[in-house]
Amino acid sequence: MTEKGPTPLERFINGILPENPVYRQVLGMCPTLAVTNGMKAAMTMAAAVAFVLVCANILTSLIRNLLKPHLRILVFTLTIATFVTVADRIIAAYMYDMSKQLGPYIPLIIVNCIIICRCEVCASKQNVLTAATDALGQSLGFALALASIASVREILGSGSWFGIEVMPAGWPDWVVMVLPPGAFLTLGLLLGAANWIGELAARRRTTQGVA
Amino acid sequence: MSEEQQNQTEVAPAPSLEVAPGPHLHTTKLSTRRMMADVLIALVPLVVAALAVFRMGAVMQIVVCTAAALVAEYLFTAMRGKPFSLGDGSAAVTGLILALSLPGTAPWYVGAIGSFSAIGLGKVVFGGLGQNVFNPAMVGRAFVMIAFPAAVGASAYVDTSSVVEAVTRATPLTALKQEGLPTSLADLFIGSTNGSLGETSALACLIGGLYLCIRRTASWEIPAGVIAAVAVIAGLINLTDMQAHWTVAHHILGGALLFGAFFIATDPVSSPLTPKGKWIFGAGVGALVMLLRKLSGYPEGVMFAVLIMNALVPLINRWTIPVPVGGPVPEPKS
Amino acid sequence: MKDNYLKQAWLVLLLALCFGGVLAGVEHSLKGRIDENKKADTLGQIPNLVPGAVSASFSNGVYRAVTQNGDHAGWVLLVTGQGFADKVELLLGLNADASQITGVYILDQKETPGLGNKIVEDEWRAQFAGKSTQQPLEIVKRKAEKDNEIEAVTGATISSETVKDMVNRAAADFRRQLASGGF
Amino acid sequence: MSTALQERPGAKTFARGIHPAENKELAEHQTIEVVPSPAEVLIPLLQHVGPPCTLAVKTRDEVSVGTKIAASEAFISAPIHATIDGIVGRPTVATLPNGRHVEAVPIKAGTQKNTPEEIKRDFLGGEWSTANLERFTSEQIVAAVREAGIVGQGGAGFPTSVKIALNPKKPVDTVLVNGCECEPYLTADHRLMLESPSSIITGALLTARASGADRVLIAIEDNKPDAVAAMEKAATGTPVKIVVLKTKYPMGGEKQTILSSTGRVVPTGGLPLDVGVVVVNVASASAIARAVLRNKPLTHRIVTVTGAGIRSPKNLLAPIGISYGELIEFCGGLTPDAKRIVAGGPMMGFTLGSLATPVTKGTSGITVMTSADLAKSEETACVRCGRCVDVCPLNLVPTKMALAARHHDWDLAKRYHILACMECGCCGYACPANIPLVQLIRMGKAKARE
Amino acid sequence: MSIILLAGAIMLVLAILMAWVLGWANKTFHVEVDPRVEAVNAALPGANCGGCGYVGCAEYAEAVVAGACPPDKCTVGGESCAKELAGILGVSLEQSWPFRPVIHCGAHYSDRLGRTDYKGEQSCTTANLVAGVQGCTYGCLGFGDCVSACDFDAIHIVDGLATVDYEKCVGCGACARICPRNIITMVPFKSRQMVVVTCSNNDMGKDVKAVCKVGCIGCKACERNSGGFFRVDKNLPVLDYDKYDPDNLDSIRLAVDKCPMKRLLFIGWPTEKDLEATKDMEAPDLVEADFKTTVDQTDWQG
Amino acid sequence: MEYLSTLILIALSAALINNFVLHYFVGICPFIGVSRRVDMAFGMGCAVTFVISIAALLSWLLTYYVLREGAPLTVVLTRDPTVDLSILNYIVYIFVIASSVQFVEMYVRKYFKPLYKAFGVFLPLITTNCAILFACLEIMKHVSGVSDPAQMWGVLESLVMAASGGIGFTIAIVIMAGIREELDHCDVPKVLRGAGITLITAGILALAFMGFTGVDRGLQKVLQGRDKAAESAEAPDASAQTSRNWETGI
Repeated sequence: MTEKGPTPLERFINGILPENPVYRQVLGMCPTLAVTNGMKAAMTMAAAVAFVLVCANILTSLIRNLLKPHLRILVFTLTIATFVTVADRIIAAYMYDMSKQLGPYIPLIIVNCIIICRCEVCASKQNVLTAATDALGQSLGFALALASIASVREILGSGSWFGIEVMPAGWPDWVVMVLPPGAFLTLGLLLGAANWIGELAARRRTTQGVA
Repeated sequence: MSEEQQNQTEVAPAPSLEVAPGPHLHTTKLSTRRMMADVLIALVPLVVAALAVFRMGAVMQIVVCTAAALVAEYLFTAMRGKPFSLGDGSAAVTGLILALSLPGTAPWYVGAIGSFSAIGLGKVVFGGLGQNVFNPAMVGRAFVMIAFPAAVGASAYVDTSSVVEAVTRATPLTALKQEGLPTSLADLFIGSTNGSLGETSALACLIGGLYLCIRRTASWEIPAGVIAAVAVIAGLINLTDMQAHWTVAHHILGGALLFGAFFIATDPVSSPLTPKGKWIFGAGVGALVMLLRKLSGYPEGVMFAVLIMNALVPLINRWTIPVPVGGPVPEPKS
Repeated sequence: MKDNYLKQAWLVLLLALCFGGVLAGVEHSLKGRIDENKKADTLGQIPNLVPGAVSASFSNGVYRAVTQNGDHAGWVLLVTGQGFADKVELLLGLNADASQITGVYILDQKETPGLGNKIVEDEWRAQFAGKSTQQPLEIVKRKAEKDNEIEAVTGATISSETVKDMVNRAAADFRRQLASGGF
Repeated sequence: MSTALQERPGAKTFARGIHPAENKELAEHQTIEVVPSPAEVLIPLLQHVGPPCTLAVKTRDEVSVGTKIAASEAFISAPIHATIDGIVGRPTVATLPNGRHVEAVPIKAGTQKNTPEEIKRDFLGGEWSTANLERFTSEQIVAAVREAGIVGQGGAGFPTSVKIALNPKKPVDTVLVNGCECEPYLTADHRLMLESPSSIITGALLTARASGADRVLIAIEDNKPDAVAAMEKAATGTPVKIVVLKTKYPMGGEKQTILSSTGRVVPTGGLPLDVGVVVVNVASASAIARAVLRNKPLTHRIVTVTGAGIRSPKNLLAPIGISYGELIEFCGGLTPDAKRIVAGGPMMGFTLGSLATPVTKGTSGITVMTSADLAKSEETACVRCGRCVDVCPLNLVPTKMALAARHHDWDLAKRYHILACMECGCCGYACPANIPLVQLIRMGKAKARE
Repeated sequence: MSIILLAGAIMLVLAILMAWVLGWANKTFHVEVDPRVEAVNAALPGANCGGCGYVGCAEYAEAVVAGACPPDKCTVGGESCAKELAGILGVSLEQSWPFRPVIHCGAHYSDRLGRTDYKGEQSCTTANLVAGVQGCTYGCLGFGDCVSACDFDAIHIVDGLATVDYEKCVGCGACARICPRNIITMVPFKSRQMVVVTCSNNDMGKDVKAVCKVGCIGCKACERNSGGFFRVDKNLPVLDYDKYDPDNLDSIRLAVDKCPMKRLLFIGWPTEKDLEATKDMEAPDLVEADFKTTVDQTDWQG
Repeated sequence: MEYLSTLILIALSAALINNFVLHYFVGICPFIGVSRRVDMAFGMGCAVTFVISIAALLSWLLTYYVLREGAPLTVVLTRDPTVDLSILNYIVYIFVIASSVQFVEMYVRKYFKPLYKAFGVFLPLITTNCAILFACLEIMKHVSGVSDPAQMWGVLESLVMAASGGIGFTIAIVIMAGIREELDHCDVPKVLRGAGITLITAGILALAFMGFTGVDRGLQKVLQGRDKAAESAEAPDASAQTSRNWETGI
């Protein structure tokens, strides 16, 4: 592979939509499903992931020349685990209720495929700047994905958004949406919708290209 | 050759001929549409019983669900760019079964959302009629039951202000589970109890169900398996626990068991293909129903039991591939 | 040979050492705050559970609630039990001689939203305050009439029963232990 | 009531299978007629299972009925004879209804030596003595049969000489003459049993002699009581026994006939030989008798031309190589609503793309289906109702095999034992969704074998 | 402070323990794997298309390393991939050409005789089992099994005849494998356009004429005019692509001109002349931003 | 007897009622990725169950003896009963998981060739399987998170929970694989093929599994109801002793 990879800016933009970690790469499903029954929790999770992703990418990029192939994954996971622990404690110290609500899903960021994937694919091969912008882009994409799912679930399931009532008074809450089945169904349908939109866009591109 | 061609033109008949693979004879007794019509016919006694017991509630629910199911089918098939498929009657069947599985007291949006999720999530996403893994009506019902526990849950059945006498009482299973009250067998048989619209009258379920089985639109193995499993398990419980308020007959006639066994579990699309598989499927449904009735937080378990067994159908099919007459195909010697 | 493996893994060892240290440092600086959070979670409810109490001391698994001037105001028990869906955790406030329930607070529950989770609502919980612990409470589906009756949450009999059972049992056990001079 | 029925109360049957409308009355009572010799016949050089024959005559050679025009050295093969008197034309090709594209040789008719009446007497009439058959050894019979080019006339076309020869490794104890004719519409075998029962009996005894079997059974479905009576009568005084089987499709399938009349199960992928049985069709039995006693090759065969799309259905004794079009013409032509011309019966027959297609040794009938017969032809969704499973005589799961084949999942098809399928068409008949199950399974079988 | 030390110490002890155990295990449980297999596998494009004749890229990698198969069989990876593999294996590469599918039939719907109304499964493989769908038993059936077999959208049915889009085709051979009539073969494209025989009918001219308006009648004009480059076998011309020299096509062009049925055609990528013809067409004015992807084929899917 | 019923409850809860995949959403990635074929799914399930048990055993040992507040080993070393190393929990667990996966992979590769061929390819994927870490975290919650030693999980409870979690994962993924094999032949809308339809199916499956809600409660009632009857017959006030914690249990 002699060709040069994308520039830092391209990587940043890539992460948001063209290579959205959730909708395009289908990574990091566990928090995507588990903490999206409300916007607040989802955004806290997104922030935690962003923190860990950026830190881990930067650190991995710094030590990329020292890595031995067979111990590479071990180093990644150690790094990530450390930053996750830090994030976990910070949340516990400053957002105690949120920490209780998110429960085991904060530590489970350790095994969030997005982070290991970015460490492996990008940070272990690129310089610090590239790694950092890549991480930011991916985090933003992840946050967007979480926000879209959480919006649907919170609005339908609780009639509110960020805890603020948005639906008319008589709205019967769709309890199923805040429960596990709702998470699966919402994400499944949104994935389909994302693919559909992608396809439409691609089709428009080709038809315009031909014309 | 030229002569032959002449031959051909000489005898070539006026009618337009076609070529096709065999067999060139087809049974005229059965078509997909006829099967759906059979189900609708078989549901008539249940509808009558529901109207007799629940009156306006039943009318509202049946109209809303069936109409919503047809609209949903139309919308979703249009979205997929598929030909118009209301004619096969499957959407009407789904809507009607869903309506009969809901309480008459449930508000209108429950039936509408249930029908949309039944057709959308239960059927269309899997590719339409014949390809759904789960029973669409039960997917719809499960969706609204979890979504609106207050409107479809056990407590929703009781409406103390209702003019219909049956509706003012708890459903037989709730009465048993929470208060340990038995219900008389005669009431369960005739259907003068509270419950989902279609499930109350064991008699109507039996009439419709037997019609389906005789027409072979439903495989008799499945209801037989369900009832056998329930009878055995309920019998064992009765043997070990003398204080059980419900006898075997109660368990079979009560709740949605017969409705489920004859109309829901027998949905051919989401049940196994071979007779052996059907027995396993039926027995599985029966066993799960008893497990959920006895242990879970819900008073009745037919819907969950059917959905869980639906999920297992591919595996059951896989494990019950029949051995051909004459034994399996020998491996080639090379 | 052993050195060889370790040599290969020097980076891992170094990182392990550093990370261990860093984490311990983080913990050191944040632990106080987190513990306070945890304590506040429970202690913050004490005044609501035991009238007049302002703080409590924890020993032997119960909180001994005291008033401003240090008088013994009552007890707060942390009770867990199996609810409809998952564990239910609640705080039960009793008066000083454990003869009366002074309050109930649901700390944690995952009951069905819109149905079972109504047990957290003040209105429903308020029914418990003032009930005597002499006779077990009962859940009824109509308006409560007798002294020991609690009206169930509509459509959530099981969740209501759960809370009632937890309260009954905890109160009875605690009374027995108090009587045997445990505290 | 025949004695056979009394001997075997509760005639046997097999599990599953179907009961399609028989429609045999269309041609059942039509006496066999001889088709006048056509102006030309086109004789395919491959009418059997095995390698094709090579031409033994040259263009413009003069041939007469029974002249051997093609043969093969291969063990599994059958020579081919001229079926009319005339002159050999230039070799060309013919596409047979089963899709085979084979070399064929035309013969232009000259003056015919035999009148139709003579031909009919030669095939069906006259004396068929069952006495003194011991004068023939097994080898003699097999050689005569081979020389006569007889192949299984049920359709598959397996050379009969190979089937009936003594097999030291697999001894045979029963000869089963198959007179079930379970295909709807077809009546050729039925007429043969009525009009020439003794030739069948003699052929059956000769087969038993050739294969070393000591029991001879003739299986007939109970929807042909007149044939049963005729055969009973002809069998009097011989060791031949008539077995009356319940009418059911596909009773005429080898495995089903054997199972129903002897209770033996032929293993999947095996032959009747594996259970000690030789099965010959009644037409083959008659041809065997003619080959051995009269030393005549297989040049004509009985073809039922029937169906709602034929103006006057008939049973015909036709020279092999005559075109389907001429036979149809002889029966008054097609009705305007004729839709499919099927070579063979409606269950397992193949449609014709061209009326010039020649009749072969395996052609048992022509069924013309009208648009009314085929009213239901739109494919709808499979609702997995399991009708195909309920009717499959081999206890297979046709819908799964067909769907696997449709999606090119050959492994899955194999797991469902697709190679055991005999393509009888019961599943396709019963399918309420009108899915071309048999076609898909045929494709799957071809691919799964690769 | 002591807790920091303690934590560090515990992590260190744990790390030493694990590193030691894993190091020991790595040595004790070591399994010899040819590193070249992995290298080859990494160099392959990973499309798992089966164009090489093996089940997947991994199996092909093993076969290549074992020497059972030349390194230039990967059509998707093309020349660069073959070079890379040759480099890994240290073998020299023979001159190879890109193999592309060619449809040996040139009849469109209107050219085919004896076509009937066909009811049944609409696919070539199944229709091929039914006699009389069309008169010709050799030619393209036009139901498009090859179209659905193609992962690259490079083959389409144009008026009843399968037609390859050489711009998109990568030469995986899926169409050639699925065609039930075997009328698609893989031909080495020694130049952008190759001469091919676009008929497969082995019958005599008279029989061909009865079923097709454009089929090869086996007249041998090509054999006579090309100086023996074409050889008519079973009523069809056969040409030897080993002898095919793209720079010396005079005799072939003569044969192409002389073919009465016009069944010898130049087929392949559009020539400059074709491109010239389309030059005046409007060029696409919308240019989409084309970010190179960073998602590669790593196994980090979970 | 009561201990046994506790174990049964833990097992049932982890395997069915609170299924790892369908209730806690852990292990979704392999659930979507490796559920195309039933045999592959079963291989993955077995591999996860195996590794999850090993990881659970190791992490229980480490948590109990080293990491929790007042862990015996730490106390011996520091002579300070309040020292709490639970900050190291996550990093230690992931360390243990990564190492044991690698160790198992090497071991199986060497000594069980066919087994390695069957599911060796999944082993590296397991490192990042949330289900394993989730099991460790559950154990942590029940070992270092509880103050009352009577409620603390022993090694057996931890193992049972982890193994039945793995079995629950296997059940879910095998069911899903069966359905997906079927869906290969279905006309699923193009945009939903792959992950989309898998998630929707999982959603319906989760709906169906919601039917098990409360089964643990019901079973507990049945099992302990019988225990209680037996106990009260023998020792009338035995319950006073066990009710040291106010676990009402119902």
